Parts: sequence; structure tokens; C-alpha cells
Amino acid sequence: MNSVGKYFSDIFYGLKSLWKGLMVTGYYFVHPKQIVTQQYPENRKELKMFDRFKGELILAHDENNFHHCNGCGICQLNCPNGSIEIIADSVPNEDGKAERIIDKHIYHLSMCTFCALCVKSCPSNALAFSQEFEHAVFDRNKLTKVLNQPGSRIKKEPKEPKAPKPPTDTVPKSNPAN
Amino acid sequence: MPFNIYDFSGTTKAIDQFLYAKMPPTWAFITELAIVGLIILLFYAVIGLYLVYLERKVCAFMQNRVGPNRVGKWGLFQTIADLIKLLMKELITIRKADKLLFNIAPFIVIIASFMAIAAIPFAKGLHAVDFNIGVFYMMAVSSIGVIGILLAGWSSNSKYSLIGAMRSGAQVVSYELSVGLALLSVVIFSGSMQLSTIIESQANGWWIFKGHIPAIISFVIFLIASTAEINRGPFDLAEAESELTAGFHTEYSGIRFAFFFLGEYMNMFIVASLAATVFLGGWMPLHIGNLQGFNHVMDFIPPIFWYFGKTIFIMYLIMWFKWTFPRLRIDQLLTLEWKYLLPINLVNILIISFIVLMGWYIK
Amino acid sequence: MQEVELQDILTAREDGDYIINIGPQHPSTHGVLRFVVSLKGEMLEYVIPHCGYIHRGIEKMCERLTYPQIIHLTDRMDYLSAHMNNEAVSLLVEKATGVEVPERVKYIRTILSELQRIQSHQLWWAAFGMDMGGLTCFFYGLRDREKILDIFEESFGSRLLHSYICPGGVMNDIHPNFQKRTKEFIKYFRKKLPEYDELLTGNIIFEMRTKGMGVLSKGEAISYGLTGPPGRASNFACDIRKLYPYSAYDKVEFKEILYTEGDTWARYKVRMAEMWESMKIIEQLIDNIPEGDFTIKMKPVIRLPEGEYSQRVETARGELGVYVVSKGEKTPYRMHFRTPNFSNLFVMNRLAAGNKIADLIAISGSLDLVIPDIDR
Amino acid sequence: MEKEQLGQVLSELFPSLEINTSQDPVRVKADTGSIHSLAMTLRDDSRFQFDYLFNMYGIDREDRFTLVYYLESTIFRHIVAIETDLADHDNPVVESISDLWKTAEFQEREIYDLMGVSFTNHPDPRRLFLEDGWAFPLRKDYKDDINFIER
Repeated sequence: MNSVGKYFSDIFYGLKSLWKGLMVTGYYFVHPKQIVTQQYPENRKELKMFDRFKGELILAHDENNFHHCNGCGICQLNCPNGSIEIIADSVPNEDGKAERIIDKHIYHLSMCTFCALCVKSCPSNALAFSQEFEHAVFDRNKLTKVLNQPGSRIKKEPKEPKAPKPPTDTVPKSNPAN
Repeated sequence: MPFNIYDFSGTTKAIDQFLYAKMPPTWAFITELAIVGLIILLFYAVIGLYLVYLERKVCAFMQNRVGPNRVGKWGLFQTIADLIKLLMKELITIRKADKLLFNIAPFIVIIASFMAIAAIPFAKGLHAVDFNIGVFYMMAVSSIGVIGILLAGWSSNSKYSLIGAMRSGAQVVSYELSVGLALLSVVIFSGSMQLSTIIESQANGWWIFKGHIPAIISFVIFLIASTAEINRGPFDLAEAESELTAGFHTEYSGIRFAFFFLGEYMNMFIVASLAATVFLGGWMPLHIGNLQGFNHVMDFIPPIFWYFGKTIFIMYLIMWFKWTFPRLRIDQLLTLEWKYLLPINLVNILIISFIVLMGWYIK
Repeated sequence: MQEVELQDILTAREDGDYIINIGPQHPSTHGVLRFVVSLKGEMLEYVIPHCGYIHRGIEKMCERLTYPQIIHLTDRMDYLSAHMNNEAVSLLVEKATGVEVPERVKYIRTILSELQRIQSHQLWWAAFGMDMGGLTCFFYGLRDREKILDIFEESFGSRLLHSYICPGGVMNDIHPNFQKRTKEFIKYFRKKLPEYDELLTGNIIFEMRTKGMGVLSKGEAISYGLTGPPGRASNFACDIRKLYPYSAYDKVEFKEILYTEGDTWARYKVRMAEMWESMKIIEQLIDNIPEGDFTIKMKPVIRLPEGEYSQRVETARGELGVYVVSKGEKTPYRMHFRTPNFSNLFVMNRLAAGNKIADLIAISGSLDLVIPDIDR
Repeated sequence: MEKEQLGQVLSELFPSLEINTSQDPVRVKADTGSIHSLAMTLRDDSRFQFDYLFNMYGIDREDRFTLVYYLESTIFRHIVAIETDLADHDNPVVESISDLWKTAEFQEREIYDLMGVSFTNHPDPRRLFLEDGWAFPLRKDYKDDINFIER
């Protein structure tokens, strides 16, 4: 008799457990407000990435096309994947001394792993991450980018004690080069 | 009977007489066959496609998603776009596959469900054939489909397919029993196997209400067993995509795959409409005892709506099961059938026979 | 390897075995892992795991990279425990160079590790439910995981591979919203976690499929080196957080979840309970993060003194050991990772042989394998 | 057992061993030939009960190979690291301990695969990740002209 009781209590317990599960899915079926889907291409307008989002590397330029990169190559040394190449020139400045300036700051987006070591190690805070996230292109060569804009120059700052490095979340919103 | 205003038999009779008046009897008969065939074919395609859409929407809402929403308003044309895509895809031929069986397997599956549709009464006077052994016919025809599944698994020369097909064979053969016995309970109640008679017998109340608890038990068993028979989750062991990638149709592509896919959804439709017909009164409106006013209001809803409403309700239940439960294992599946469903069913039949003998059900 | 394998399969065929390849492209191996299984009907005769499809030679690559650069490679081993992997290397470098990190860093690291653990277990629950055939679980799991990933994204700029913890501290300070959002998440997830139980844990079908499947005794678990939730399900107390506390784990109260059954069900329950424990740990720490620096000044080029160093941490999947042989250079002479999944994988044959195909999927799901961690 | 005590008991039992207790964990330098018997004693002796082999790895020291075994007792919670030098750099061979710890079977296969150290009495001495005929990548003289970029 005991086994017969167990037989029916098994059925009852089983049905009860199944009913519990059905209630969970049933609850969400009748609560369409809880839908979490984001409809991507339509919500481009409202879609705003977080300020710290590591989209792609940029060399921050101000409105007068000045940047801070002096071509020291520390980012190139720190990059674990060789995705940064610095081509620097040496030009004489007003005092007649040879000064290292940047010719091309080449960035291979296809090799970048977004470890942020370049941004962290940059001594002149020239590098930053933009919030650009739509990287798809049809030609692989387009993923190799020159970060300094044509005609841009290094911004000469008056000699002053170096300010502490600001956190990386204060980066410019967009890269005008793109 | 007030719902005679929605009776289709007059219309069909008129068409029949018109055709026989214009043509020799043989031709009239052939024309009728062609018309009915064409209508069913169209109906089949439309229902099949929109069932896929319905399923995708239902599961999406259960999973906090929106489901298809790109092609057309609310994604209404998504499945049609899918069908066009499947039509244009390459039919991959499998080396060392049994070509003949490999090619006819999808057709067997689809023909089985096609034949079953013929006997479904959609409304009064709106069915292709009204066999006096309708229930028996539906059972017989719908189980032809498993032959197609077995052939597909065996002929595609793939181990995943073979395991899927064998699982499906074991599953359908055992669950056929429960489906049959569950239907038998209503046959005992109504004393007929003819679907139209079964519906007429429910004019004053559906069998699920009239038959007391035994009928409800039969209904639940029918739901479980038929879900298993049409290879849907949680009994989708024949496909079991997390185990066998796709089971019996692993090697199928393009429109051949679409046939299996459509066949599966149509089987769901057939099972749901059979359940609606037998247990929930088919196209019969809901009548409660002697509430004349309420009954009259119900009568004005056309029977075709009643029929589709009930069918969709049962299909929703089947979908609800699929999107909630994890899959059973093959031995548990057979345990469920042979140790639980079948004994309960047999005892249930016994009780029903006794009730009918004593006349204790609501007449 | 190819020839030997072929030979295996050929000789096996002569014996009449029914060999099936599950993977490398299969929905349930969660990556490029291959099980060669031999079947008798539905029953498994033996299971041979084959790995190496995504072997990248991280240990070799580390020999050419400086220690801060190694951090970003460890992300890519067990990508679901990225913080813990980063932390392991960072702790090792700090230990070797004799640097003491600020309290704030320790608190942040601990909170992140626990958030990462919850996130990883959520994904595991989602995928495990899917393996068992309950597809809805997948969406619920991912829905809640998104909340954690959003917290991560706001603070560190990336969702999966953070490279956030570095030798000497963390890359940048936590976002001002971090504490608020984490508390919101805990509040939210405390409501959602019981739903997981209702949907899957209590389900009769799920119970039937997991209870008593793939039982492993404590002795065998130790012998196989099974750590993490699978090890603790066999009553093997292997939680490094408890045994050798690092970061702020000595300041928090938490239970080490131990089950004695050692079956798939126990492995499932351990992870479910660990999510509760992780939330408790976070709640103890989140309001008490001390003020201070988020990093200390390390030398521009970090050189480890000559010698051999080791550091063990508890990732979401078990014990991760980092072993470095240094010759006093800025790059390690030899770097070795003892990864949890490597040991956990090879118990498959022992667990699954004699059960059914469906159980193979359930068991491999309950071990929660991350393939890049096996292959490295 | 504490480190010093452990070192003391070990040196009493194996007078020939080089034992270094100043480091964490205790490091023992063992003879290549005696590795299996030493491991067996450490596992089975009721004073040690090192039942958990949590790591083993090899180091290519250019003139020799070094294998390191990390053992832990799950009962007493003491750890020991056993080192052994394989002097023959061209053909390093050592006895397998996979009969003592199951996990050693696969760790040894990995070491063989990446380091080229052969293990005798191994039940399944195949490569684990790479194809047959591939050079052993973790050796210091490994060259790959295609995939290695010198900077």
C-alpha cells in the first residue's frame, strides 16, 4: 500500500513542480512590459555608450587641430600585440635643436585587444578611447588607421609642473577623423 | 438550433448541385476533388507558416523578447521570407545516402498530415470527408508520419539521424497507445467514431465538462501523449538539438527540411484540433446548462471562430509546455508512458465504461 | 595525433563499436571541444575528450611579454573569469616584488571577483538549462547577466575581457555609479534567483535527469584534481578563498558550499548556492570600500627577482594557479597556468561512461567547461 | 605540519634529499629515478598524506629540464613542491606518476606535448593538443618563422 501511495504522491509532486515552472513562463508571457530586447538599428539615436567604453583608440585633437603626441613611442613599446606603429620625424625647432615630432601614428584596429595599456602609459595623455563601436568594414585595410589628422601639430604647452593624470573617463566624445 | 445561420452545408450542397448540373458526374466529381484539394493545400501552407510565426512570437514573449519584428508589420511576413529563403537553398545530396528513400521521406511526413486535415470538421458542414470512423482514421493516418521520420533517419547515412529516428520510432509507437485510449474514452461517451456525431453530442456541453473527472484525466493524458507523438518539447528526443544536433533531419536542407518543419507544425495543428473536436466540442459554442441568454449570445459567435479559438488555446498549451520544460531522457520517456500514462488510462477507461453503463454522466 | 586517432577509431570499428563525434562543432560542447564517444544503443561505452582546437600557446607568448602585458592574455583563457585571472597574475607580481596594495584595491578586487562569479554562474545556468532542453532558461540567465555586464562596461569600458586589474592596483578608479548599480543589481537578482529555482531546480524532469547521474566520490575527485563547484559537490573542500585567503576574503563571512552526493544535481546545487554566497560577500563589502588610492605607483618596468613564484586563486570554475620562473628579467622565463577546466575536463570518461547520450550532455554541462581555458 | 617540521620529517625519511624550507612552499629536490617512489611515499605515508597533486609543469633550462610537482594534503593542508632535474636535454625521460594521481595522466600528456619530456609507464602517451610531428613549442630552441614576429 505504501508503494501505491508513493506512486500517486510522485504524480502529484511531479505535476506540482511542473505547474510552478509553467507559472514562471506564463507570468512573463502576460507581462510584455518586462521585455528587455533593444532594437538596435532603430535605437541608434538613444543608444549612448558609457563614457569609459573602449571603442577604438584615438589621438585626441582639439578644435585647432592640435594634439599632444610627441612621438615618444612608449605606447608602441607597451602594446602587447604590435597594433601601434609610430613613425616619427626629427625636425629642428626654433632653438635649432633637433626635435622628435610625430609623422604617422598608425593603429591596427584589427590587432587591438583593448587592454588600454597605451592610454595608461602615455606620458602626455595624448591617447584616449572613443565610444565608436560600429567597426565593421568591407575592406580589411580600412582597419589600419592613421590617428594623427593631416596637418595637425603638437600643442606646445607652457612649461609648468606636470598635473596629475586625470582618470580616463574624461575623453572627448567623438573622433572627427571618422 | 439557432447556429444554423452559420451552417455551411447549404453552400457546399449548392456548389455540388451546380457542378453536377453543368458537367457529367465523373468530371463533376473530379472538379470537386480538385477544388477541395486546392483549398486544403492553400490552407495547409498558410496555417503552417503562421503557426511557425505564432510559435516564435509565443516563445519570444515567454522569454522576454519581441520575436520576429522586421519583415512586415510585427514581422508578419517573416515566415514567408523564411520559406522563400528555404526554397532557394541548395538541396545537398548526401554521399552513400539511399537516394530514393532520402527523397521521399519528407513527402511521407507531409502527406500524412495532409490526409489527416481532410477529416477535420472546421464548422458545420465544412469538412472534406466525414467518415463514420473519423477518430480511427485520424489516428491511423497521423501515425503514417513516423514512417517518414524513420526513413529519413535511416536513409541519410548519418549516425545522429539514425539515433534520432530510432528514438522517434520507440516514442511514437508507445505513445500511440495512450492517444488511442484517451480518444476511446470520448468514443465511449458519445457512442460514435464519427467526428460530426461526436460534435453534435456536445451541443449541450463539452465532454470535458460532461464527463466528470475521468474525462479531464483523459484530456490531460491526451495532451501529454499527443505532445510526445508529434515530437515536440519536452519530448523532442528525435530532434534533441543539444544532443543530436538535429536528429532525423540533420542531413536535410532547403525545401526538404522545410517539409519536415511544416509537417511538424501541421501535426501540432491536427492534434490540437482533434483535442478541440473531441474534448472541447469542436465548433460547438460554449453552453452552460439552462442560461438561455448566455447560450444565445454564444451562438452568435460563428462556429469557425469557436473552432479556431479552441485549437489555438490547445496549441498555446503545447507551446507553453515546450518553452518551459527541460527535455526528458529516453528511458524516462518510456517510463512515463508504460508506468504512468498507460495504467492510469486503462483504469480510466474502465471507470468511464462503468459511468456510461450506469448513465451517470451529464446527458 | 591524427594517425593515432584514426587508428583508434578504426580498431574500435572492428570491435563493432558505434563511434560518434560529439563536436568540435556541436551545440552542447560550448566551444570547439570534441568528444569521441562509443555507443551501444543509447549507452555510452567510453568517452575520449579531444582538445587543442584553439590552442594559442599563451604560456609561450607570456615568455615574450612584460607582466602588465600578460594580464590581457589571461583574460582570454577563462573568459568568464577574466577578473580572477587578472587578479591571479597581479597578486603574483605584487607578492614577488613585495608590494602591498591599498585596502581599497583589495575591496574592489574582491567585489569584482564575486560579481564575475555570479555572472559566470548565470551564464552556466543559462547554458545548462539549454543543454537539458529548457531553452527559456537561456534567455532568463542572459537577461540577468546583462545587468552585471552593464556594471562592468560602465566602470571598465568592456563587457567580457576587462584587463582591469593590473599589478599594483586597478587600471582606473571605479565609476561613481558603481556602488549604486551593484546594490540595485543585488536587490534585483535576489528576486530573480528564486525564479531560477522554480523554473528548473524544482522541476521533476530536471530532477530525474540529474539526480544520481555521474557520481564521483571524494577520493576520486581529489585524484582527478577536480576543483571548484564540481569538486565541492564531491565534498572536496577546495575553496582557495577559504583555505588561503587573498584580497579581502579574510574580512568577509561566507560559507564554503559542500555537498556529499557528487552527482550532477550536487554540482548544480553548489553553483546555485554560490550565487547566494557571492551576493552576501558583495553586500558585506560594497558599502565599506575604504577611501584611498586605486593604484600604487609601480616601477615603469616591473622585474621579478630571480626565483620561482606561485599564486593560487579561486575562479568561477575552480583553482587557478599561476607559476612563474623568473630570471630577474622583465619577462618571465617560464610561465605556467594550472587551469581548473583542464583537470575538470578529463573526468568526463569516468563520469559519463555507462550512462546515456543525454547524460553526457548533462554531465559536461554540469562541469561548466570553458574550452579556451583547457587549451590555453 | 608546519614548514620546518615537514622539512625535518622529510629529511629524516630521505636523507639524500635537498630540502629548502625557507621558501613557500617547501621545495624538495629529488633524483629523477626516485620520483615515483618518493611520490608514492608522500601520498601513502600517514604523516604526509599528500593526496592532491594540484599542479605539475616543466621548465626548459636550456641545458636540462626541470619538472616541478606541487603536492598538497587535503587533510593536513601542507604543501610541498618536488623538483627534479632531467639532465639529458636531448632525450628527457622520467617515470610517470599517473598511477598515483589520475590528474597526472593528463598533466603529463600536456608536458610531453609542449615540452617533449617523455614519461615511461604512461597509459596513453599521445600528444594532447598538437599534431604528431610538431616541434615542442615550450622548448627554448623552438622556432616558428611564420607565426613569430620579432620586434
